Amino acid sequence: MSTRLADHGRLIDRTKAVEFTFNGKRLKGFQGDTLASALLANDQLLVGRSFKYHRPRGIVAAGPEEPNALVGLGLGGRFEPNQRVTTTELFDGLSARSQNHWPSLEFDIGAVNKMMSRFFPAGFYYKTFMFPRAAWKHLFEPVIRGAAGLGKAPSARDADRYEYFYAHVDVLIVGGGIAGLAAALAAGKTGAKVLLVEQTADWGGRALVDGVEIDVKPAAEWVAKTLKALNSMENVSIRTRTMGAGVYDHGYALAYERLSDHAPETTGPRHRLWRIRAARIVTATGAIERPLSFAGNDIPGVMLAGAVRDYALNYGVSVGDRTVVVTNNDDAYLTAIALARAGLNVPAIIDARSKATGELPEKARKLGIRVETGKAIGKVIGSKRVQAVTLAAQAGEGATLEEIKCDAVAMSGGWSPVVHLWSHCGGKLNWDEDQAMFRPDPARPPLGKDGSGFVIAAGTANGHLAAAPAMMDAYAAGKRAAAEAGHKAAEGGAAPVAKSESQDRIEPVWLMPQGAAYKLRAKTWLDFQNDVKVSDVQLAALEGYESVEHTKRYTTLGMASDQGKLSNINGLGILAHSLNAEIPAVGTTTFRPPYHPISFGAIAGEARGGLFKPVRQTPLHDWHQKNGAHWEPVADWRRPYCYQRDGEIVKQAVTREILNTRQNVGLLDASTLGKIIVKGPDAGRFLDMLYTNMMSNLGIGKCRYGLMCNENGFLFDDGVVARLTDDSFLCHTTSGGADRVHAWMEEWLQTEWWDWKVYTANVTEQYAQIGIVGPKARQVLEAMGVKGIDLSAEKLPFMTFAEGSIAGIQARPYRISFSGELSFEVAVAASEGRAFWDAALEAGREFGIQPYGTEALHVMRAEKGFIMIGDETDGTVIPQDLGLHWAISRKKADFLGKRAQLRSYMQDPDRKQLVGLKTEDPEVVLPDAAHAVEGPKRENGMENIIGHVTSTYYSPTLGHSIAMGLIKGGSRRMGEVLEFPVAKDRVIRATVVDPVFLDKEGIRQDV
Amino acid sequence: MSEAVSALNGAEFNGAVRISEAGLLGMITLRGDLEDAKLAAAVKAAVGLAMPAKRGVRDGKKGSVAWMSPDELLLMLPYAGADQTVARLDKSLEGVHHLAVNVSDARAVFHLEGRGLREVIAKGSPADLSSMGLPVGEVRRTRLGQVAVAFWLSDEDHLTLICFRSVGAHVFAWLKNAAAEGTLPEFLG
Amino acid sequence: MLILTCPYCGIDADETDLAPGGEAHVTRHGADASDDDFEAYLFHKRNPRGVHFERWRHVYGCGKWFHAARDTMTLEVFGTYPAQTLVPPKTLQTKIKKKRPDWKGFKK
Amino acid sequence: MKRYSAFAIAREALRHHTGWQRAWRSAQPKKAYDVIIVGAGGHGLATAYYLGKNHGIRNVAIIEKGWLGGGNTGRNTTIIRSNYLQDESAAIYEKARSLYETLSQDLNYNIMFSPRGVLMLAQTEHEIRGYRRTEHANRLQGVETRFISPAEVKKIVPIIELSGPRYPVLGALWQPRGGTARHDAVAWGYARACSDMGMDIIQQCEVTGISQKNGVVSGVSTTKGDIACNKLGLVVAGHSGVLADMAGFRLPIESVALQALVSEPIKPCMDVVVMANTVHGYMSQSDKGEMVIGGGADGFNNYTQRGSFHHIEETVRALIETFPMISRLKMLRQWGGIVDMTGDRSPIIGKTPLNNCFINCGWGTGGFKAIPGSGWSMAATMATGEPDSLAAGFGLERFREGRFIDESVAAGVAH
Ligand SMILES: Cc1cc2nc3c(=O)[nH]c(=O)nc-3n(C[C@H](O)[C@H](O)[C@H](O)COP(=O)(O)OP(=O)(O)OC[C@H]3O[C@@H](n4cnc5c(N)ncnc54)[C@H](O)[C@@H]3O)c2cc1C
Ligand SMILES: NC(=O)c1ccc[n+]([C@@H]2O[C@H](COP(=O)([O-])OP(=O)(O)OC[C@H]3O[C@@H](n4cnc5c(N)ncnc54)[C@H](O)[C@@H]3O)[C@@H](O)[C@H]2O)c1
Ligand SMILES: Cc1cc2nc3c(=O)[nH]c(=O)nc-3n(C[C@H](O)[C@H](O)[C@H](O)COP(=O)(O)O)c2cc1C
Ligand SMILES: [Zn+2]
Repeated sequence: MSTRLADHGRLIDRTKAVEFTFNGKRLKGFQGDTLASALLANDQLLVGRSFKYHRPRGIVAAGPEEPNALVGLGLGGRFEPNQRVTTTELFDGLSARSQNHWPSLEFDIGAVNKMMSRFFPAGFYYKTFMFPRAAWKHLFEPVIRGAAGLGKAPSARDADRYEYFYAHVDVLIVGGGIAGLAAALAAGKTGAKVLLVEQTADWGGRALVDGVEIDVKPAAEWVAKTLKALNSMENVSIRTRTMGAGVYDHGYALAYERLSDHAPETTGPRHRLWRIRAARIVTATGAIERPLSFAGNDIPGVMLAGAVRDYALNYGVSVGDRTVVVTNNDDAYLTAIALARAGLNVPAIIDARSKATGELPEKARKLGIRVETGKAIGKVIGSKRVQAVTLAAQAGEGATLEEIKCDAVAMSGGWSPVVHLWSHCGGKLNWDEDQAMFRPDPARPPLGKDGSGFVIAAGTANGHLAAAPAMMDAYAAGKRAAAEAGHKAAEGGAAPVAKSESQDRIEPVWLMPQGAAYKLRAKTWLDFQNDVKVSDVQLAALEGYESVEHTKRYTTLGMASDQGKLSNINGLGILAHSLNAEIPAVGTTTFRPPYHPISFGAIAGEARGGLFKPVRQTPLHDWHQKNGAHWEPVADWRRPYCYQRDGEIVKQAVTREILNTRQNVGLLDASTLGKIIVKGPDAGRFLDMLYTNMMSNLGIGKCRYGLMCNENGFLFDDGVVARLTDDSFLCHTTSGGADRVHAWMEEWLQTEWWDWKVYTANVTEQYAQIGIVGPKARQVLEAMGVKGIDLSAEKLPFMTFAEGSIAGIQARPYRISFSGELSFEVAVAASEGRAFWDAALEAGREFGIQPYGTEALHVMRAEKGFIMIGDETDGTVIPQDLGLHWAISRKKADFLGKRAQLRSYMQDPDRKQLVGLKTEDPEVVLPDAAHAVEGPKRENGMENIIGHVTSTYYSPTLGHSIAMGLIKGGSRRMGEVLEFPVAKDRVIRATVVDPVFLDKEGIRQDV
Repeated sequence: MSEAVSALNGAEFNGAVRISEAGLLGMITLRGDLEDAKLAAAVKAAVGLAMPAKRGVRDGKKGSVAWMSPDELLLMLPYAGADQTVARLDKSLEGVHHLAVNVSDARAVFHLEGRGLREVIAKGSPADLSSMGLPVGEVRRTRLGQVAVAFWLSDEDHLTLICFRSVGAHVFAWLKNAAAEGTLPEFLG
Repeated sequence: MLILTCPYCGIDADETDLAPGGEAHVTRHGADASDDDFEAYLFHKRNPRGVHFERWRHVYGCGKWFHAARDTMTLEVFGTYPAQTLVPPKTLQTKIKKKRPDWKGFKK
Repeated sequence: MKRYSAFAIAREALRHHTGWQRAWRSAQPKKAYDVIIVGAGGHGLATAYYLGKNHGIRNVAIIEKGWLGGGNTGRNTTIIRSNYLQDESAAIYEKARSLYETLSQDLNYNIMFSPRGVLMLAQTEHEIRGYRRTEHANRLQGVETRFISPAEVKKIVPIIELSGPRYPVLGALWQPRGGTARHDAVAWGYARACSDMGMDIIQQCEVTGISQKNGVVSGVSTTKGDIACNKLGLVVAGHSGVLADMAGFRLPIESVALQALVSEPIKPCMDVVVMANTVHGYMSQSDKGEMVIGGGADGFNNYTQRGSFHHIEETVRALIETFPMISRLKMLRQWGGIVDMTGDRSPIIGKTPLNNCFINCGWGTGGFKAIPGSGWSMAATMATGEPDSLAAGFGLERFREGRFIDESVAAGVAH
């Protein structure tokens, strides 16, 4: 059984007991434990079930590479599925639940899949479930989907918050083992700005469990000393619990800091996502041990040798009383030796190599451990835990030579440098035949913005498995990184000297035993989580899924939540062997960020809830809010759609607002309208290019409506232009269009007509713009107190403006109208907008003034047949389609969009053109966007669509419905009756009419 | 005039740093050829300051001036004087191609005060907020979260930040969140 | 995540402070253009694997448009320069040629 | 070809799966073919398949520079829908969707078409209008869609948050017969069928040049030698501009990175595809349990299959607003593909300035759903030499004429 040892446990504090629960069971661990070590200390070997066959799964690793031991952690708003127990630090009150089983972890019905597994080889679903056709949708797929997934989906809203942090450094170092520390030291000494991140809570990495000495002292002393030195350097920052998550173009890196996962009661953000810009990135990310491929290698109790050692030395936990070590390299002997020294039984070291005569094997033998060379595990016996292994000849097919009783197996298939971050942005790898591993190819690093390599791999991550060369390499890497970032090393800094026991050559073993029969191969796991076995990869190769990418996708090898950290190289070995090819010729799959999964919360950062996206507010926002505004989002603004009074529904409010404006006077917050000043000797010439009509001949003090098209000829914005002075204009734009139009102007000025003397400024928010609209508008203004302006129709006629003071506020009333009524749009400084609004309400009371919203505005403009950008236009409409020929200058040699409008399709008389639509039944309002059809169906079975409704309302002013639409050849169809099939069995008929429904002569506005 | 109200009417917050909305401030966008001596003279006359260097801010008794782009300055002065100053600029720059416009009401202005202010901003801006990346007296125009801002430090403990008025409330909420007590990473020192 | 140096304000701007604007040095063809020229102007953008000249705007910064020469295969940036030019600066072209001997040179 | 069935699996299980055949032959190029298709993505393979099936043209090579299906076909978010606004689009996407319904049976390869339904959320008034417009058009085009209320949305997707503070869900366009399919299987299934018809699928072979005689295409140069052909089909998505350069013409195409990501697998929690276009994010759950998420495209030319991280942020933010429960899920993997964006964001199918050289490209961010229809139409176009009725609107000449097929007009994005 697995249990807590009486001594050892570098990382735990035995004086601080911590309580937690697993599947409701109350258990105890110590401060410093991971959930993994605490579970093992409580003999909880079985922690989950695999994906496809629901096989019992135990912990195999001690770090983020763990594929099996994933649990649901926490409750309610803090519940999180698929948390690795190996990266979860224990805290008081932690609650964990195992996943993917029903009804219980111990007894899982889904495990029948395992018995059927011979019928479920890789890709079986591509070959079946096709008949009968309906069965896929109604039977097979639901079953497959029902079985999918690991953890449960959270149901509550996340109780935590998250944030970003942007950091700029010369050198980012990822990994806080001795290599990362040495690199930081070397880089730090140059004065370069250095950030060193380590994903775990502790510094020092493997060296501390592997008995490494540095500068003739135990590595721990050097680590402590180095941390002190780094902490004292102002230019160096070091952070634990911070994982290098991804490397992106131009030296961009993500680091994922877990602030409170280990202490959920702390306030403040849970995760902080660092977005780092580094001139150079050093990856000192160490190496990950590989499993060995033998039958039953997935049974709980079979673990990586390094992990067994970690649990013993770091946490004082033995994973078994009798641990068989199986290996193809010397490193695993460290585990056997550590266990023996801790007083545990190691019945045998099974070494696939023909001989093992190095320093470590000799040491093991001296400790009395039996070493069997040239041997293999034939299979593991046991189901929910290991009971024994069979000993077999590695060269054979698996015949049992002997059964060895044991309750744990420590396996090592060699080590793979962690090359993920090196590879994310295109760094290439070489196959190192000698050490049987891929390592970064220094000649093909990821390239930065200046074309030079910006990632430097260091230490074990660079393929230096022994401490001494790893240290030298890392120190040099730190120095080089700083130098390349522009910080020359100070003289004299020599690398610390590390020493570890020497290790003999590894012998790659991709299958154990080498000739394992099908039955064994079908129980030999490669990807523990996704249940991919040796036989699956071989099947893929047989069926022609030969590219490593095909094999991956066909078998799902490496696609589980560990992303193949344990399985990929072994799978590759099997594939290469099946294809009779060399490993480097087969190649790896693509490494993609993140290195290890990161929370969506962290990716979203602070931008959630109220901070999700900014809402733009006018100076009158608060007033609207307090006075019944029913909001409508308009671009990033909020505008009142209408103001609801007590007991009113929206529709009633809109009707009231329209009628009141038409009969008395209405008040409109039009502040969102874009306002751009265009000034300079060439301003007129410039606007002549921008607008379809002529602007340069506009008189000072006058206004003119204008249209703007893009170079494709399509109308994209409109508005009134006012000429302020000889060389300056103020261009109004749509509410959503201000920024776009301003950018459009700047683009042309900067990139095409840069010799024209024009400056622009977007002054949209400088002004509150308030419309006082309706037959009594003039009276209201007068009642507010006007100074310096003659408001009379003669002195301030339609389409002019003036400046002066109204209600004691500096104001500029424009006589422009979007409703067809007498209308003054008054611009005042935004800071005085509220004061002006209040004054208008006050003065207007006796005239029946009421504010109105965007819907009343829309209905009134539609009654007048005015177009609305976004309704009558959709990015494919040219002004000619809308009958706006009068606003297209014939005199101008050119304007933006002119050439495009000459293309054949733009000249087609059958283009869709704007018309008014009057329903046969005046009470019936055409549905928004209803389509008109004509004639018989087309030969492909579709109805012959000839156009659609663009705006449609019930007009309270006219007492009947009104609509506009874009209809093919519409201008030739006056008086025709069109059919709008608006539902399966409902057709609305409407007559094509002039789109101006009210006051065609424009008398009301021109008074 | 007495009824003029700034975007957040002087709202304040005390967290890891102190944040306050600056209230009414006169601001003028001046576009023109910054090399032109006449322009320099006009600026001098308006706020009593010489032309700032590229990305520079200058502070004086009458006001401040910030370099916004190769052909744009932001002049800052008391709110009440903005319109008059625009008129004066226009006058002294007669015949010189330029654009001077009062934007006092188009902006919201915040003051940040305290040791951690660089880190508060670094939670939302991709700009380099280290003292090397942003020396005191240099303006940075960039993004804060999802909105455009400009900011500069007048000394290590004081930062002024300008954004558009319509997003003033959003920026204030954003800053309060970023400046919550105990949330600074202590990276920028 | 690109960084481009804005030639106007000298800032090394993050991609999120910038807005991309398509191919650079495209000649505008106006009202009297031929069908061929006009179609090419609007639609026939260069889309090479390798050296590319393109437009960017320092939109959250100084607001200025500038040009960048960039490799679309490696994202290496050879240089940036003001938008008020009809052809890439000679020195930049020389630099690119040195780094990419296969490059056929700038063609208008 | 030995047929796949439950029966075959049972038979093979008894002999330890040693009797399976290769899904497709590994071919080396012959000297000449009637037709060469460049690009063994979904569109290229489907073109070849229908050339053989519908037109009896089987002396065909499909040339692929990498591994088949490894382009965008192997990296897309697999959304299939046909609720497009414009007649031309609705016709070809609906054709494709209906072919998808029986594709597994046609190919004898389960491509796992899953008509679980596609929801496109309306989160602004403008979007409602856009989707209403599509709904009306679709009804008349014979495409089954329906605009549904927020309450119905909630019933279909219980994990959705309807009343987000910024963009409440105001309704949705619902296409019950849209859904997803297993993307790799689509490529593999077509490849297996093509190979079975005797066509050569030549992988790891890059086309490096296109030769012509008197304005008529005569063959291609490749990294495995020169190969002659009578007709050439360029179906290379993001690399279309490069191939067009070889053939001596220009395309209205720019290649940019589009990204996607998956979460760690969780138990089934969402049985439909949800697209939220206002906030730029869409999500579905795969048969394996990951949430498959896609977002926006970069705005600059790029061939690296890596995109800019800020699009991922934006998408994830949007989806957390829409589905608050995903906040505590984790991103497992992100990747990018190089998509071919045309001037009007609609595809190009048809003839090119080079005689007997045809092109199919420009599917941009949304061509997976079109694969069977596009292959069907491209095959007809290549076989007869003239665009068939589905392809008719999608010719290159439309850019010169200004006759765009613009789908963005109806508030939609094009996935
Ligand atoms: C992230 C992402 C998400 C998407 N989501 C969706 C979605 O949800 N729904 C949807 O319908 N669509 C989606 N799409 C779009 C869809 O993937 C594509 O439109 C579709 O796959 C294109 O298929 P294809 O066959 O044209 O191209 P590809 O599959 O890219 O095939 C083209 C092939 O041509 C090969 N090639 C290129 N140059 C050469 C050469 N010189 N010689 C030989 N071979 C060459 C390439 O290697 C490649 O294999 C998405 C795309 C991406 C990138
Ligand atoms: N002989 C072998 O087979 C073998 C294998 C592995 C390690 N070692 C020994 O390890 C030591 C070398 O030390 P090293 O520093 O190169 O490796 P290391 O494994 O000791 O340290 C790597 C560190 O990086 C951290 N890390 C990994 N990925 C990270 C990420 N994405 N973000 C943040 N942190 C990350 C790890 O948590 C670990 O602390 C030597 O003693 C060497 O002998 C030997
Ligand atoms: C619909 C879909 C689902 C995917 N699911 C997974 C998954 O579960 N695990 C995984 O590792 N990758 C998954 N991927 C991503 C692929 O591993 C891969 O990243 C993608 O196909 C692009 O290829 P590349 O990364 O090799 O360039 C998925 C991809 C798609 C298109
Ligand atoms: Zn700039």
